[in-house]
Amino acid sequence: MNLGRTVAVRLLVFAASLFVASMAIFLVVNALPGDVATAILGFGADPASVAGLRVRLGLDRPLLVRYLSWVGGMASGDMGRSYLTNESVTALVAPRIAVTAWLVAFSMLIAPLVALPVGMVAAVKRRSWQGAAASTVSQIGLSIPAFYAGILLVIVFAVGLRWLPANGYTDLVDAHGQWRPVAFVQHLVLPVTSLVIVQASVLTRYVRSAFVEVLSEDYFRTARAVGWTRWRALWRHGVRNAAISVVTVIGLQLATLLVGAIVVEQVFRLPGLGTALLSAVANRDLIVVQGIVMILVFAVLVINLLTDLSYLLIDPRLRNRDAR
Amino acid sequence: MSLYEVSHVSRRYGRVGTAGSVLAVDDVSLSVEPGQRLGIVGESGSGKSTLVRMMAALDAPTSGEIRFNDEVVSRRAERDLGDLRSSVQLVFQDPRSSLNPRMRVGAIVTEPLRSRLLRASGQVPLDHRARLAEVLESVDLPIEVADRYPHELSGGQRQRVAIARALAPKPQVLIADEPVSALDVSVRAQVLNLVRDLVAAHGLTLIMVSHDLTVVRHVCDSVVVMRHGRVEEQGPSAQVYGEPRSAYTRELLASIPTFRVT
Amino acid sequence: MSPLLEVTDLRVAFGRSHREVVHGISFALEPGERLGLIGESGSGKTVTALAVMGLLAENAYVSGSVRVGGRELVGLRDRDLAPLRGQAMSMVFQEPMTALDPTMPVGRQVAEVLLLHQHLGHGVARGRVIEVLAEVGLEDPERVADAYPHALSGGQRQRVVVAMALINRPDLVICDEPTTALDVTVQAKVLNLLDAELDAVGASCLFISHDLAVVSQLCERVLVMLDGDIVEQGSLAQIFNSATHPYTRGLVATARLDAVEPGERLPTVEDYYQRQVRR
Amino acid sequence: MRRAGLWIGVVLVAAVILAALVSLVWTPYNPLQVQPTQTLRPAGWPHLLGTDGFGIDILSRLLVGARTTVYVGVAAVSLAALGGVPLGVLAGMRGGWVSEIVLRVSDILYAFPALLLAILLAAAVGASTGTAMVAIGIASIPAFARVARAATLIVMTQDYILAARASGTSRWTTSVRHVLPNIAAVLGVQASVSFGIAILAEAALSYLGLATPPPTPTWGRMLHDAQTYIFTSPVQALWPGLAIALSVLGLNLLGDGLRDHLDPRLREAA
Repeated sequence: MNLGRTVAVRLLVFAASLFVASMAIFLVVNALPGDVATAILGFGADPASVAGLRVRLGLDRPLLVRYLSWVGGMASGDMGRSYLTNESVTALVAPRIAVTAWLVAFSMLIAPLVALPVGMVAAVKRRSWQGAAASTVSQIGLSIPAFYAGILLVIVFAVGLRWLPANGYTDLVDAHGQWRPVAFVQHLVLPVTSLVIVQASVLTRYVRSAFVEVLSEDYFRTARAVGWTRWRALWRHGVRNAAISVVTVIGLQLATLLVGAIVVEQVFRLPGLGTALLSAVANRDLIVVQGIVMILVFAVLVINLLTDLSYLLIDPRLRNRDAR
Repeated sequence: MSLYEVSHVSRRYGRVGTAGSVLAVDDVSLSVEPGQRLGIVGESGSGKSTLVRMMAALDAPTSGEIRFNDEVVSRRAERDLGDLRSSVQLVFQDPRSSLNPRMRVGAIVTEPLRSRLLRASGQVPLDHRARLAEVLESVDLPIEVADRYPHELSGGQRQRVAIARALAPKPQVLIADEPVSALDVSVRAQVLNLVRDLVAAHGLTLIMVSHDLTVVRHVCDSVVVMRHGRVEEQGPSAQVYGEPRSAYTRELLASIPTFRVT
Repeated sequence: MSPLLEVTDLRVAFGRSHREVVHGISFALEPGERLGLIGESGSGKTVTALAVMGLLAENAYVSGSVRVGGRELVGLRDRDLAPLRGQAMSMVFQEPMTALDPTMPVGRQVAEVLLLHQHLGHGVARGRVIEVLAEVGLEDPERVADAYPHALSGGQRQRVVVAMALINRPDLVICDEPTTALDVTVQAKVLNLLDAELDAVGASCLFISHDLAVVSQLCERVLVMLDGDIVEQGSLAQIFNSATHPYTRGLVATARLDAVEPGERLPTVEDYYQRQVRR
Repeated sequence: MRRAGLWIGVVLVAAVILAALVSLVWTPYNPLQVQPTQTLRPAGWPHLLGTDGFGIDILSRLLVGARTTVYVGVAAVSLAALGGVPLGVLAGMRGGWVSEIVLRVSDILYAFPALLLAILLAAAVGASTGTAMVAIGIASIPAFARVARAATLIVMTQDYILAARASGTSRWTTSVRHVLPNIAAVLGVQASVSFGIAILAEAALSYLGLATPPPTPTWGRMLHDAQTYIFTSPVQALWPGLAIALSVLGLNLLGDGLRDHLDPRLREAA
């Protein structure tokens, strides 16, 4: 069945992309000028201790060998050891993934819930004031940086109304095994809102243009000619056709969402991957930087793969040939 | 010696056996004499457009050979096609698509004259301004049109600009691919009359592709009927329209809606 | 007997500038009668058809009166007009390749039209769909019903659209250039199909085309539209032999290519009628 | 209504560019001079927007900040266009494996938003305006490549391309005289949208301290510094954020305005 072949091709492309991405990350971090050991010990350090550090960190081995051992290790979950604390990167990073994951997951869930109805109204009522209002709001939302939205929310809800904490994070299940849902949500409301403002605005524009296109299609006019009202025709025949283009955007948007999360984590002092990544950059702990960036890129490539595969479920035309 | 010799030409799209594989042109042979007005008719998917694009070396046959002025032009390197390109010019179906919207009419019409390949072939007029005025006049367009953009002209005028472009390098052969199908009925007759006058005045050889059999009967002196990439029937117009040999041609002619005035 | 479709002083304008495209046209259609609407692109013939069906874009301003089966349609809300469409009146469009929803099997799209206007079980509906697909001349209607639009040819898709338009036995069927995009052999078959099915259902038909010969296959009476006005109305014989308006005479002369000796100069519309707008 | 959006866009973008140019020659106060006695003064006179935690006039820092924003934005978009457009046009005109490679590479690059690239570069060679500009530029290449390819594919289906070939016009001349002029408008839309994205990225980077190092004022850095006084004088944080949002809004409105003047066929490529 051709579907199997198409899926196989997509998996192959995913693996190749992952491999190329890992090579790019490794090369940028390790091949560029500037010696890690001197950076860590400071420029005044004497050459002997610098050379000793290089051996201990295995930096003296040829580039290819170091790359292969890094990738080999990753396959079994070992991403190497921190240059600073010698702690396993995986152990250091694992607890922080959950924080970023919650932030991104909530945003990816809520943004479409907001964008779909607003986008449809913006499309269907594009000639009346409701459509114009929806478009303008999404236009403004698009222009606000996520961290600025975060700061504004803090000023209003934390400083002003004092309803929510300005920053900090409480895990769903704290160290003593206690369930802390209220504190957990309280700490996530503002960060997720600031991400959703931007994400929902971006999605609204794509949903709007997808539905505007559907509204101009001949099959939509046929649907109305056989007796569906404008809105019911949109639900019966518009949504599935528009979903094809909207799904693409959700995939593409994950990369920008992850970036937004990294920045928002700093605004609200959330102990997520972003915070870990930035402190690793500050301390020149390059093996940690490599590891975290690899995780983030891996997440984006997985989502892109899932988006591609979901194409096949929605659009019957693609099922029998690998058309992009 | 014929102007065009097409022998056993086939064109397949997609590799044999794969899902999308289709044989657009299947073992077609025909010849075109100087001054002949050949009509190629057939329904969509009959391969008529693919055939003439191969004759104009815009597409290469999978097998078989096309000779123009006794030189092989199928599967020939672009830089060696100077003679063919300067002697054979095309008019396409939809003037909204065959004229570059970002170019003035003057630049569009004289573009062939600026092509290095055609200049090298030595058969192309060198004085562009004079040639521009000449060809615009021969298609009944005022010289002021040269500074206008295509979107400022009507459908009929745009098709005349396309014809002027085809005439600019003084070709021997004019290939018209559905030249009037995209035009309004009222403009169709004007363009057909223009084509007829130009072919007669310049002694051109005409190859016209159309799905409209009545248009071809009016303009062409000989016809090739194509179906699923093959030649169903070919011969002088009077014979093919008068006593068609193939059942398909008969069905085609019978399908043409006639004026049923009760 | 009161006419089935009665259009009085229909005006249609678009956009903020109220650019008028149809300038107050009037005509009537008796039950079971077939009326041809001839005109070139930009004559307003499609806008007229869409105005009757109430399918014009929102920025369209429609005035005058359109009465179908005695009911006034101009001014009705989409909610009130929708039940009539596909039931009392239906429409066949020009481009079969894009007329069907690419993500839904063809059979389900035909069944939708049925279930929208009649309360039937899915089993009964499926049977009725197969029946009507066979009626419009589709071999192996079972396979066609389960197929997606992209798997069917242009001719097959247009037959499905005709099936959708006729399945609820409407009183009025509007056809907007239904065979223009089809090959001449397929066109002949679809025109015969329409001729037979319209009689079988007893529906009247407003048939729009730029091609006089095609219209003469189905209609007894013809309206000629030019730049948003009806310039002439009459029976086929009147239009072909004794048209009063110069534009009509020009259209008839230039359409009859076969009446001219091959190679001779063709008559053009301009020989009969000078237009202000450059064509 | 659409026309109003375009004009607001033009006004906003012009204001930002004007601010950047003016700051080269004049600012109300010295944007780098710390005045311990003048810290956190409210908006009013003589400091129109008040002073920050270091006692520096906020308006002056905003004007100089505009310079970095415009400079990084223009450089990044130019780098992205120079990198992406030729690739996109080549992929659109040649198709086949060339087109496939361009698509695959841009897919991978999509997984590296500007911020991640900048983080990698900062870790490897240290953060600077240059690394931010290069990171944002490279991260925007796929957007230009995709749009150029999509628009070129549409242009290549037009008969005037076939007509050019039929009269012996070379592939290079065809790309310059026929393809580029017809996709220029689409690229214009992409440029304004990418400029907006570049401003957001530069602001995020300087907020995180991964772009232009202090003391050069940048809007992102000002926002970061203002956050420390969020409880005592929250108003301070409004101005730099507003400057960022308004310039991005201006560019997006400009992009929308241009998109409406596109040839309908090309509109879906934008």
